Amino acid sequence: MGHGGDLRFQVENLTRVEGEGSLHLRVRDGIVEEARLEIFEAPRYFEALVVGRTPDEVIDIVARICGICPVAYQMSAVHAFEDLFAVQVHPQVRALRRLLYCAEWIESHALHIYLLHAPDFLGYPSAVELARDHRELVDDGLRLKKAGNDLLTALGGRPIHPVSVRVGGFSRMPAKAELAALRPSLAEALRLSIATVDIVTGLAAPAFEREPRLVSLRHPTEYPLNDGRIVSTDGVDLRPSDWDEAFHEVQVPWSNALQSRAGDGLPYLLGPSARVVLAGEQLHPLAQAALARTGALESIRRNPYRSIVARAVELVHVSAEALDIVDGYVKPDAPMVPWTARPGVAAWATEAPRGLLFHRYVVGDDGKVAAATIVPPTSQNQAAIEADLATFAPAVLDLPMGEATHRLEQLIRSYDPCISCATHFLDLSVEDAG
Amino acid sequence: MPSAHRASSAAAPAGDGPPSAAGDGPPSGPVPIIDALPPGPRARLAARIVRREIEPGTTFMHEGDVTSSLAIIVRGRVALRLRVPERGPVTILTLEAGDIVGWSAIVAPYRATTSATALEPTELATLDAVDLRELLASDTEVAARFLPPVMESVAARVAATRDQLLDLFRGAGVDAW
Amino acid sequence: MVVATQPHAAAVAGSRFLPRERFDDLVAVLAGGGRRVVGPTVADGAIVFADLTDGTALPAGWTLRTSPGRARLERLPEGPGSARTFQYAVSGEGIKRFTFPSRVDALAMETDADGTVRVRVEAPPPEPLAIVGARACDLAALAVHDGVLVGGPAVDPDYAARRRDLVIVAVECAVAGSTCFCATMGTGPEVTTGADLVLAELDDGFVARAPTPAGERVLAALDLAPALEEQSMRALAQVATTRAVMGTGAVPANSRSVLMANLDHPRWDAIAERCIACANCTLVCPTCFCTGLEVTSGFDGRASGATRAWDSCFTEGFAQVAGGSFRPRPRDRYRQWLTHKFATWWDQFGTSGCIGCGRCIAWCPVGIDVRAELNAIAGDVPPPAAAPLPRHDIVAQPAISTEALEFSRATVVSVTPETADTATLRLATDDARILAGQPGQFLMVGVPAFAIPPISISRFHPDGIELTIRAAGAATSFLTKLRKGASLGVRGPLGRGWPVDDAIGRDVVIVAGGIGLAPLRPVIDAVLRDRARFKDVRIYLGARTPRERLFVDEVDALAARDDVLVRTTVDRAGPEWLGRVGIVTQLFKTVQGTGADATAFICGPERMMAATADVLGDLGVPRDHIWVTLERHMECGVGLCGHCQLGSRFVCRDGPVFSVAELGADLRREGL
Amino acid sequence: MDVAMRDGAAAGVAAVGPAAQSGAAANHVTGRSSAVRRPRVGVVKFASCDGCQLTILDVEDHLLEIAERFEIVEFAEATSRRSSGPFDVLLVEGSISTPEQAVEIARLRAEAKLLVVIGACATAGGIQALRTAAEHEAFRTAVYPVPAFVDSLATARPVADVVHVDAELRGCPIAPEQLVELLVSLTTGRRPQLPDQAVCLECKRRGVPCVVVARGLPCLGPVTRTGCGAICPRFGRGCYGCFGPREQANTAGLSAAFVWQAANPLGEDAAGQPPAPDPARPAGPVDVGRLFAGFTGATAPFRAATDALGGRPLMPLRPTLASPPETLREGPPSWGPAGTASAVPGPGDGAPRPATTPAKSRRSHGPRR
Repeated sequence: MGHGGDLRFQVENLTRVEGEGSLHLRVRDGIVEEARLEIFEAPRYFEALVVGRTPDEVIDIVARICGICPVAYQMSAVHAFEDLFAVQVHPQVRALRRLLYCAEWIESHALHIYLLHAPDFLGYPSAVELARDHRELVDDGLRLKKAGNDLLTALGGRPIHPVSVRVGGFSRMPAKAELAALRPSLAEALRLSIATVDIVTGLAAPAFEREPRLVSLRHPTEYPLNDGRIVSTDGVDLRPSDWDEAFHEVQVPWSNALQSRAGDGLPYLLGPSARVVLAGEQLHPLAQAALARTGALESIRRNPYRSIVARAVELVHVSAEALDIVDGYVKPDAPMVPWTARPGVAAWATEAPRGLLFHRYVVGDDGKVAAATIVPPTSQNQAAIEADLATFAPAVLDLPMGEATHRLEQLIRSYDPCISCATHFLDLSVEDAG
Repeated sequence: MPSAHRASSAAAPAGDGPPSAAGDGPPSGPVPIIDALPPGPRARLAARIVRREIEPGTTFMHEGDVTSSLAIIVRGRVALRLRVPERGPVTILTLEAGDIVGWSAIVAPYRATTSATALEPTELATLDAVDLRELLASDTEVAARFLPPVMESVAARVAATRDQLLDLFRGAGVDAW
Repeated sequence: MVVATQPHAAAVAGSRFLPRERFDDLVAVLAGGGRRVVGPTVADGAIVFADLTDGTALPAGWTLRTSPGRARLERLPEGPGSARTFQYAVSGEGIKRFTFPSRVDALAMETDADGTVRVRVEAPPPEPLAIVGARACDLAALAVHDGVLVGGPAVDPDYAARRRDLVIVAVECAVAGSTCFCATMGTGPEVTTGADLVLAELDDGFVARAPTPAGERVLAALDLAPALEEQSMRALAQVATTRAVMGTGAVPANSRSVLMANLDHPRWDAIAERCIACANCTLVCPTCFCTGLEVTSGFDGRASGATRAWDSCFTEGFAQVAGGSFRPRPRDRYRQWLTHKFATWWDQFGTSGCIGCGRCIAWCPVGIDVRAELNAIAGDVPPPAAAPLPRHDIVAQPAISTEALEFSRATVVSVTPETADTATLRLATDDARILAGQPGQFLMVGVPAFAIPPISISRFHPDGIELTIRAAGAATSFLTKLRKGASLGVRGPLGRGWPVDDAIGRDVVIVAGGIGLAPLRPVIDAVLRDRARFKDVRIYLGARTPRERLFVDEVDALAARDDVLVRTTVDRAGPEWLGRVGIVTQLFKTVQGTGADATAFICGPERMMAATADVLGDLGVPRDHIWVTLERHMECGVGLCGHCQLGSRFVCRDGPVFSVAELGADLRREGL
Repeated sequence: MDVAMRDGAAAGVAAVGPAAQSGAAANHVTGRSSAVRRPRVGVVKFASCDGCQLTILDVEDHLLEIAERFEIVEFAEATSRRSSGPFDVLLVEGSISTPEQAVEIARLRAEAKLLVVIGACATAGGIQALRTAAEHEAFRTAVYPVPAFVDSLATARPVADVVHVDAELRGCPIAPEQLVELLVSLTTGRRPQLPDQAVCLECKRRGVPCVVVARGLPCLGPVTRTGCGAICPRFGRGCYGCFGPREQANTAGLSAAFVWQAANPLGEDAAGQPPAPDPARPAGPVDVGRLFAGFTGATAPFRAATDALGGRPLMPLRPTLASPPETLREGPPSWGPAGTASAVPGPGDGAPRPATTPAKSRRSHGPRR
């Protein structure tokens, strides 16, 4: 290779990821000796901050772990508590929570595809520069994103840290007319989503294949959002409350985020690709059709750069399902059912846009949280990212430094990592150990 | 808080020329304050007055010196100045006919905290500090009649100082528009 | 206290009966011709006015239980009356939202391609509206608003437009809440004014009467049977019971004098510990009318809008001027509110500002009860014999007029820097009103994207005026940086100026501090133009430093005249300054002769004006010949926005120039 | 912390705006002035959730116009362009929570003409600022098996505790309307309208019935600065103070009322019906105190209210993880036997050598110089 035997890659402050991290590789004679996704997002100790709080306060607090996917945190928490307290919510509450989650997925996926990841594939530093040459493309992405944000606002008051999710239901449920008013923008979102699948399928992805272990929720009748069993490509099948029977957290010295490993100590992969592979049969017919048109299911499974296709297919799904829920919505008499806290362990997992999000709370006799464990998707994906880097890096070492760095950054971005979640990201460094 | 208006009248005749006839009044006319006193005290104080002519630009007392006399401005204008490190002298008050310069001559520790500089041809009627203190201690009628106008002058300056501290004309803060 | 009750038997004579099942027809008749109909509904745990298409959305079977800090919906007990729809006293918000919306477009401002600034006053096209379910207190409040917003010298065009085609179906209260005291204030519960149709709800329907032709037309269209005498008597008995339950004497009859005599009562401090200054009382109050302008614009700033929004004297920004708020403490703000409602309103509008609806009591999150506070401040002082309270009558509605709020265009002819932060703009205008303005009057000055500050006129010319502006905020900074040829919108002249004629044949004493010389410059101009009509003219000027003196060349020229005495002093100076140093009041003692024959005009910071007025008073200048000009926050300049109140005065309209005799102790009172 | 626009901010705004102030003045005469340099804008973050900077991307209708009017030179979440300064405007999210962050914000301050802090973490320390120094060690021990790997300050601080701040946008997250208002004020030279009033004014203007009065729910709206649009009361719950204390926030008066209401559920009206049980309603003083211990709970007026009532949640001084993690000192993982890599080209079978060097601490913003 042109650089001689030893290389040192360093990407300081990864960009277009949420949060702060960096990538460090040490390579000797073409062999990757060290691949570290360093997360130096300052720790905020959320698991300690929720102690002494009531379940509803916890729902507000854990949302602040991540400004990109606050609904995911609210959902894992509210389901954990309702599971422990045996709260039966109104079917329309259940439907509206799916709708809320759909809205967050639309916003998050559109953000990632159009503003964060597409510039990578098309060779621009950001969507701003991309917009100079492809204004319609960026406008479409912004419209999609806005459709999600408007829906979040209608359901929760604001797109980031919505306020309406409560144990037992919602603090307020919208009038039918309020949701119906969003129908046109959701129909537009569905149209744009289908077009998105075609656009991203056409993006050239670097050739890179591996056989990852995939993990997601799976539900017999729904595409996994709030409910389902935890399944994996190697046979895991658990209640969403039993995540820690198959997985566990570890700390590594180079990261402020805890990592997660499967029972055998090996990494696993979460997110759109995992869900499309493991739960694809529950995709909305329109999304299934879009996926079939791409013919990319196998490459989605094997090539991390193709996760953007899985994300686009999911965008079709959540747009279509959001429309269905809006059409079927009937405002219930009461937005909430009464409930009583009871002591015990409350645990649940839901599917955040970037993958499985597990919460576990110990609720004390006073109805307040005594201990908590929160395992975000990015911390679970960290090991997978590092494994991918170690696997893929040798293939790019021949490239000019800037290009090689770009490819590796793009690889990390394909996981849509949310680093503020994980420590609650990126600097690439490739160290020449020669 | 030290008063910004304390003045001392150390008669500082350095460079004093002969009494000047410049200005619009006679070289020695009536003396404000003193003339308003009843005949007895007026006579006993007037007997001790030494008149001085100060040329413009002359600093006739200095910040930090012992105050050697109390003066009443008969004519002209006097600037009281403070020396502010790094800013140089700052005029904090100007005094005119009828004003007292150097009331610290009768108040311990009898030391000036401002300098006094004539801005115009100025005539002062001065009373020696030690002499005046002895008179006030021994002559209760003089004390009773002379101290109130001195106090009035001092009080007016204290009040004025407060308003200056408020910096009334400064454009304070950001307004609503 | 004694309040004349209204047996209104005469009104009862023509009553009809509207069976409950025909209420939908009433809504339909009202809605005829495309009229919007609003009425009470249940939403979000409260009774809220919303659009009605029929009677089904009314709060059937609900009542509202109110006590200090609480207003809870409760189900009516089972029984013959359980289907009643108006079986509560006062809703959370009255009908104010419809006659005086919380936010309306007030101004549109833009800069044309040629740079000309245009300011347009927005007034909505009249929208036919029917309000169902107003109560006697709501109508009394409407009468109060009429007095404020269309009854004075300036007409609020938005209000006038909304009031124009309004049909009101009132309901006489069948119950009283514990927070109600309309009987004390003489405003209810009987409906005596302002309604086109008055309903009294019985278990099976409504006794209806129509005091106006519009109401008669509605009744005629419904083709109802006359009410049976028994039904009418039940309706009368019902409202009489409501009155009896409420009782009278909830607040001292002499609240007005009690409050004004106790502006420094310790109770104000006690209230301030509990009061959270949240402003809820003012915003639920149906007579509160204070508003502020919110300027909005796009990124290029060429066009902007101004939205008029409900404001409150409980906010800090409400009384904000350069240098701070005139009511910094919540104590000051509560006192302003209570004294305005029960005392100074009388001076301003000839009525009480309180109409006894009790919303401020129920909707206070911490449950402060104005009745209790008034009684506490009144203490054990026995009230005098009660005087009858004046009635709140709806005034005749004037034409919709935007005259008081219209801007004209002016062009910058030249810009003269005065000091580091102050500049004088000479403006060309052909607005005859402005050219005929008086010394001491001011203009509201608007350019797109900026708030609209009041600026005193600092000189009059045959073809224009001058404005001397200190860059104290963003808008004034922008104005001082305008260049020749720039265009701006101006509105005025506003306010009562300096009474120069008061000084004819007398000595003239002019005292200015800082920027205060600007509004006095036209006085100097006027006096010198007619110098022979005045005796001695003495001008005393104060500035912070020599560099901050205004109009230096002009002042030097004045000083050179032998018919004007000019004295300048600065607060501090370097040794190069050979002039006077000290405060402006020290200047007087060096000049003999000022006394009973003088008229004084003073402008500067309020503290300086008060001190100067004292010294001049001591010199014998009569207090009714000492004139000062006050600075207060102003948004409208014509007495509609409420910001500039000082006791019973609107500084913008009644001032800004006042005599010291007029102001009395208020010139020095803190937080007023 | 009590003013929306700090002293000197107006001047600061003017300073970034040759494009704005004088330029706009010129516009009034000459029309659009063209050759004006766009202000250089940076967006950086410290300890936070990214939600406030995401709000910039959430103003979809204005995003591209903002990108045209401002030159965004540093915004790691959105662009690969990097700059370490200088900035005309620097938007700063997040609290200062590590020693390196304290150093970095001081460097950035020197690079920024106008430093605007955005969001509850930057303006008030965020919820992470509720911890005290004593609790900090316990926190680290609780969350991380090897606390030595994690470097953080004893308390999380608002940015203004460390460097001078020119302006602030409150909120958790900030309100998009206020963000646009701030940016518009920068291009027009006017003062941003960020009123320091109670949330109550917005409730009343929007016709939202008071949740305290109508439903007996606790609400911090009366003592919290407006700006959000009264979201929580509109959604049937009490305000939880995202925007932090308003001027003269009488938290003692409000909490006294809530404590009284908790003890007197019928208020002064003994004949009324008791309210239906609601977990949102405080049962007593401790619950009332905890209301104030939210995302701006470290501000003086809110902390005082919490402390006065003993409402500070018990910060754990013992491990609080429901499932404690283990420590792993091995190097990065390979996909292993379960997921045999078939990468092109692959690393072969040789798993990378274990890494043992500890994590470097936080990098500076922008490229290294």
